[in-house]
Amino acid sequence: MRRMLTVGVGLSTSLVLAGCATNAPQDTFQPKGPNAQMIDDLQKPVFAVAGIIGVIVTVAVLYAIYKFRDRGQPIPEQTHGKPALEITLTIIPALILTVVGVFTFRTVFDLAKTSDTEMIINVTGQQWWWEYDYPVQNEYGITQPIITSGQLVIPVGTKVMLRQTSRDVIHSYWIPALNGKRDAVPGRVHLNRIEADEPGIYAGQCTEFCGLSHANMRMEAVALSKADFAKWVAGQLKPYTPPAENTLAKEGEAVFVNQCARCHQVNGMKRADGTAIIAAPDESVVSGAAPNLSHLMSRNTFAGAMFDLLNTSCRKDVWDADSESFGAKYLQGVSEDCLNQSDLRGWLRNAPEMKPMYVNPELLSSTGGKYRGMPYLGLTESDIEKLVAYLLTLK
Amino acid sequence: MFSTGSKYFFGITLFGALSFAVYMLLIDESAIGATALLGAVAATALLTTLVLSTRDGEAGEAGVAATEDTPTSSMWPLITAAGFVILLAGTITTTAVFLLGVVVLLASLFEWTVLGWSERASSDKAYNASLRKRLLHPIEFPVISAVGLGVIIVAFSRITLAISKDAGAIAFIVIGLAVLGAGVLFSLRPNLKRGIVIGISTVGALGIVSAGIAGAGAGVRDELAEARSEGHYTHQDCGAEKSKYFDKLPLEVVSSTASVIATVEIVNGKLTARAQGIPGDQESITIPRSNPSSVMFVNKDQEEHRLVANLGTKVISGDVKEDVVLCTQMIADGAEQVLILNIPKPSMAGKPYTLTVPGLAGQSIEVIVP
Amino acid sequence: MAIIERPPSTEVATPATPSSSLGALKRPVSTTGWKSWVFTVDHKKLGIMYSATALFFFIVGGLEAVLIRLQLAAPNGKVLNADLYNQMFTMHATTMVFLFVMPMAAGLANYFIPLQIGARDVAFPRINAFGFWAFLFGGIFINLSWFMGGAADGGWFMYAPNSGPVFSPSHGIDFWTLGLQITGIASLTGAVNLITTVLNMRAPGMKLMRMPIFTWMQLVVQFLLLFAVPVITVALFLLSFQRNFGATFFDVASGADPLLWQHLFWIFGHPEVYILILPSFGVISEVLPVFSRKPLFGYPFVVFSGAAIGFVGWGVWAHHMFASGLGPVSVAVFSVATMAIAVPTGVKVVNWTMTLWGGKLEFTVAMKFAIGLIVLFTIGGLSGVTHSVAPSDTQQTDTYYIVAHFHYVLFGGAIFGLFSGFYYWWPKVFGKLLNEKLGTWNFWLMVIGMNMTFGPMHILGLQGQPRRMYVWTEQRAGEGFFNLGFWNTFASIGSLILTVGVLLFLINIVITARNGKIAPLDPWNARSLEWMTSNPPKEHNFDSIPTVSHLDEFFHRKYQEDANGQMVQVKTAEQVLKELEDNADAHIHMPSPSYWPIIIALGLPVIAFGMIYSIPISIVGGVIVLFGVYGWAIEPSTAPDDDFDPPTTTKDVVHVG
Amino acid sequence: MWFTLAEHAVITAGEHDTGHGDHHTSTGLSNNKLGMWLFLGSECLLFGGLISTYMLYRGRVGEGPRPSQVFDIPFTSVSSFVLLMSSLTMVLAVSAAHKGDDRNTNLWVTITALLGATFVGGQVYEFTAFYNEGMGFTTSLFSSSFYVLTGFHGVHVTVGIIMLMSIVGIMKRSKTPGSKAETVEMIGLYWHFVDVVWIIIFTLIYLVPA
Repeated sequence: MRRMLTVGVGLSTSLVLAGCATNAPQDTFQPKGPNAQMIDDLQKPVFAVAGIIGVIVTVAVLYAIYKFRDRGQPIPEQTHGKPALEITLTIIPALILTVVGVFTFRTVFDLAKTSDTEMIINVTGQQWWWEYDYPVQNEYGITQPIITSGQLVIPVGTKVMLRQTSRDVIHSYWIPALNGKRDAVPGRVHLNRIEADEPGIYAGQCTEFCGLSHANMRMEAVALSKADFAKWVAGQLKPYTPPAENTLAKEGEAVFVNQCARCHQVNGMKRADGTAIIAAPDESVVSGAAPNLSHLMSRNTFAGAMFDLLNTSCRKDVWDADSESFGAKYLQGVSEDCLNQSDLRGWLRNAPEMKPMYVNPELLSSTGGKYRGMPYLGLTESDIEKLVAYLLTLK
Repeated sequence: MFSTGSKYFFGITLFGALSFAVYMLLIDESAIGATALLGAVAATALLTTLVLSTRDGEAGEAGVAATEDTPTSSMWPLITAAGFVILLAGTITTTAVFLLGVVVLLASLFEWTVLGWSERASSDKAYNASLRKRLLHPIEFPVISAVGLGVIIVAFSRITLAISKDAGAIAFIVIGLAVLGAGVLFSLRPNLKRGIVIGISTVGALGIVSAGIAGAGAGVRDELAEARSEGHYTHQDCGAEKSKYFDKLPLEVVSSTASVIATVEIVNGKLTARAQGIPGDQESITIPRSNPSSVMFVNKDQEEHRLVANLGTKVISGDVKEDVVLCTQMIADGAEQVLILNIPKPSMAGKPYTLTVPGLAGQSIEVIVP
Repeated sequence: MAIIERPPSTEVATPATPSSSLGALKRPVSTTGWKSWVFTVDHKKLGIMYSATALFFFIVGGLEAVLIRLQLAAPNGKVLNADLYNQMFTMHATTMVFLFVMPMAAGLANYFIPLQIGARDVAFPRINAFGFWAFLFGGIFINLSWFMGGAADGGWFMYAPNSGPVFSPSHGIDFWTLGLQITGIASLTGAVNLITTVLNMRAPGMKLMRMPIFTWMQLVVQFLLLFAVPVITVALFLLSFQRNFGATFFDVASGADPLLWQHLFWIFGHPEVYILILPSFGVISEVLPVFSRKPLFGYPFVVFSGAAIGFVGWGVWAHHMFASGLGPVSVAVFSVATMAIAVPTGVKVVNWTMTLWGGKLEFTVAMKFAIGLIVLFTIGGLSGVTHSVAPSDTQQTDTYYIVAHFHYVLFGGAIFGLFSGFYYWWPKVFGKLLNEKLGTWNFWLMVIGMNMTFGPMHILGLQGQPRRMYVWTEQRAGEGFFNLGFWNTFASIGSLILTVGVLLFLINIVITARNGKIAPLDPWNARSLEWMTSNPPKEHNFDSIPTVSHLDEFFHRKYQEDANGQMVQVKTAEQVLKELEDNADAHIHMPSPSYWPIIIALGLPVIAFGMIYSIPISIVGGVIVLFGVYGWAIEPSTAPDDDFDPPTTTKDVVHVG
Repeated sequence: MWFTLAEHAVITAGEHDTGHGDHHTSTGLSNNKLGMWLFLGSECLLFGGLISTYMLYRGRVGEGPRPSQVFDIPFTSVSSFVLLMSSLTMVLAVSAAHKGDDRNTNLWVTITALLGATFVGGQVYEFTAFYNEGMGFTTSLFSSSFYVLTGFHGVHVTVGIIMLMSIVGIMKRSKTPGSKAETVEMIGLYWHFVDVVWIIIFTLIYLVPA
């Protein structure tokens, strides 16, 4: 029984201590924005109360065990209870819970407030990545819709409304430092407000089980200062510049058009006759979408944020940057020196091997021949070489 | 009654039938293997019947008893064989016939088996018969009545399908009252002659069956046949005019408000849009690509209107293109309708996607698909 | 219609008259061998079979759990691939919930409710047998999927649209859906049966408020089942129709709302949680008073709080959906309703503690498990309170914190309660005492293992590790003392210790069966009616039905107050039993064994199999069921006197299986 | 459908389980009757779930016909009336059974079954007509949930008819008049329940506009 006490106390302590951990990117006790802060202000006292009650009960049980163990005493009086005591011990927890309930009520409605939103981003989940599109908002320089994936980029100190939906199954959007989870349900638009206090990268993960590669559906929110955010927007709106003639990248573009452009859109890419190349992922993929790769190298991740585009040292440089220098470092994007060659090449070589996906040709009958995820393309090493060179031009 | 030989062949038949079923249902539905197996089953079944009827070709002690039994037992092998024939026919024609064969087969095998048991039960034939009755009546009775009721159900539905809607309701009343009336009559006159009771019941049953056959012969009434062939309610008509069927009785209220991505309204002759989560009126709405999104149309104008979504063109074949147009029904003031849009191509691909209202010239809401 | 032969023990050696033999349709009469089990309608045999089957599935589910923990012991685990892992956690939950805890509780209910209320059997013995076979075949059917293209992979909650044919093309979910329909039939028939038994078949004098608390909690559970099962039945039908017949109930492109599934599932799923835990509450409410030597503190409060938990349990289903986008009003209301359920639960914990208070505590293994439940369940209950707070829940839901919470509640609660019951009732059922020393090891290893496995999950969850992930990555693991790596490994080691703990129980069973101590008539100095009969009980439970005048009737027959108000023993258990035997009832007719329950139950998986592969097979199954039903309908439950050979004329108890 | 059939069959076939009807019970209600009541309580939730599904989806017609376009309220009113009448004849059957009048019991049970069959015939007609008008099972959410709800009810009626016919068969076999009174009464309970459910369904589906 004493061991039980140790375990019990140990547990409560560790629960409290969990709030003090550092370096855990998805720690639920380290709010970095007002919404998460509101939750934290509510949950900390609740945890404390729960911990105290837990200790009281445990101690009472242990005391009873010690005090009333069989020491040869006569059979105790056959009492059937004391109603007054019962009622008191019913009312006390009811009162505690009433107090908790009142604060819960308030916080629920505070968190649901949407009227003072300053910026809107549409978030669409699918197996197994997130798409972000920024509708036209001239006040932020977004004069055309921007579409990106892998990393959500937001300005700091701005109340951002995520309008979440899904293309296939239910996903859940969760960046613990910014707010609690909110499911992305197909056919519905769910509103989720986030706001970041400081520039930096905030990690999160899909938390509604969404099929085979659920574990690999991650997300990152990048908060930039307002000035840096304007630069980022400008970068995203830059028109497409085809690679120079007679370069490896130019050959890579041809490979891309042949192999990738069927699903992956690169805005502004044109055929020789001047018509725009429009991807048709709806013809090959169940969810009807594949990540838009315009300005791919301005992002730090790919494949649903499962892999980094930056190699380890460059990644560390960006993630560990202080809030002053972070923006500049992030906006550098991915240079050839910093590129995580091995993962990107591995991905191009055989994507399903690196991330479990339903792309087995024998299992496509139930989906009308459509894939769920990126299939094996059978690219040659030289094609891969060319593609990597081309992708590096998508700044 | 099962002699050694017949047991053997019966076993083979059962085994064959089983493997046929397993083969066809689980392994392969291809015709060749199944037909081969079925042929084998039919052959052994025939042999079984043969051996059974000749009692293994023996004429010993058993033979004496067997001759007495034959009249009662001969019925079931026949029906079993008939079951096989139906089953065989079913594999060639339709599943329904196949199923009928299965049912006949199972039923006859079951009756046959019970008969076999009851006949060996004792040497007293009357007792055996009563035993069989006791065992089978509670099963046979509901089965026979269920089949009878099934006939009534089907016959009745054929009649009502053939005659007009109003006549159908009247027919319903007539039949209901007739049944009730017969019940009251029989109940109040317990001493009614048996012949009269049987007569009334037979007339009723024959009446409904023959009317049912007549109804089935006449086919479904003209309106239904027409509705079937023309697809009245699925044929959209997106002009400014009301269409005969598509605009019949449009829905007044929409229950799926929770999942609406944007609401389009006509107020004072002006078309405006509101998107969920975005404050204020919009002139354009953003819809995710390849994602079914519901747009609600609310008519607050005194005239009837419909919302039309113009979603570019799609290639039919080669150079032949067709405009993609979706629309709601024509709805009156205060009514709502939902349009589910699933747009696979981004709007930059060609001419812009718009939502318009026929009759409201020069106004449209742009649909942006990033 | 059927002729029953006397058991061989009767010395009247009359040959069966062939004239009245009915071949294979004769009633089964074996009193020994497998036939005496397969065709039995005896609630005690069925109870044992329920429990044994459940124990088997416990081992299956446990192995699945160990595989899951091995996979997660290190980052990027390679033990299972993603597909297999998803199947594993789906089936682990399904097995533990539907095939272990529920049937184990049903087994205990079957065995002990009639004994506790002083009845000779349940109200519908053949339905009881049918229920068991339906459960067994349903359980086997679900697990068949492992060998037929992969098990269900949508999680036990099977959220739409991920459970649709497009997103889960294998037949796993079809097996799951139909298998659960079959076990659902078992639960439903069981509920009707047990409620009728409790309400209708109590011994004279046993008012509702004199019923043992275990029976009370089971009554609440059976009512929950009665009303919860049809809701999941509807949901499963909708899913089946979508997967097998092209309906679009959860297909968003047709305008469907995926939240419909969530509502239907949790309207069933939340009461289900109480279905799992209340039986164990009942068990320890029996065990604690016995080993404290005083009555349960506040018996009416415990009864009513159990009923209140059952009742309020219906109003809180949406607390599983705080992140689903219900809207702030629903979220706030369900949040507060959920907190309300903590109050009656707290009442129970208080009453158990107060039962210990002032007692004369004897720490048998059963008692240890019961006390373990109080402490561990309290931890789980309190972590439950932390996420009844909806905003806080949006940070915790779908993380390991939730996994920790419900394992404390279900392992520390439900399973500890069941183990307490095993040790407490083993001598009653088998006449032998489980080894207490081995049991103590069993207990401590389970306590340590369970805390090592699930304790760290609190940390993992609060550090942001989501559930249902086949791998975790070091990139998100953090550093230092609270990094996910250390605690994941720690938890995996804990799971192995836990496995050893459970293994010791199995070893204990074997050792006890081989050379266990023969149990005395009343080994624990118990208080309720089930102990007022032999160990194991006779076929007909009681020689004469006792008249009840107290709560804890058995105790009050043994002990009475002396002149000083002290409780003193006035009779031994043997004397009490002797009194009953002396007044044995003259003519006891027990229900006779039957073929039909197992035949009908056999038809069900055939139907289900056909729904997946080919409808004609279903029709064959349907014919089997119909055949069984008619056979059942025309066969009297209890063989009439003239069905015996020779006809019973004596006043003997008739043993027929 | 087979599952429900099996459930019904098993629960209603439980009638023999006490063997002797005069057994003492704590509530005074016979086990069979109590069991039937409990089962019907559970059925309420089954239909509750199906009705909720229908109410959620009744407006979601996609490109198929709308409820008001296909429903033929006069016809369905008449068929509902026929089903109601069958409740009346069922009452007569039960009262005859209590009097030990096997002849009239058989008669009224048969009449009840015939009326039930007429109702099911009407439903078959209705389904066929709807199908012809372009409303198949998979056409829209409305059509699927309509067919599932009314189909489940139809199956319940059909199971009821089979039970009614079976009891006629069983009574023919039994030697003591009136010995099956309790069974008839239980089938009656079931039959009335199915009728009441239909009244609810009829009101919600047909009469309350979507």
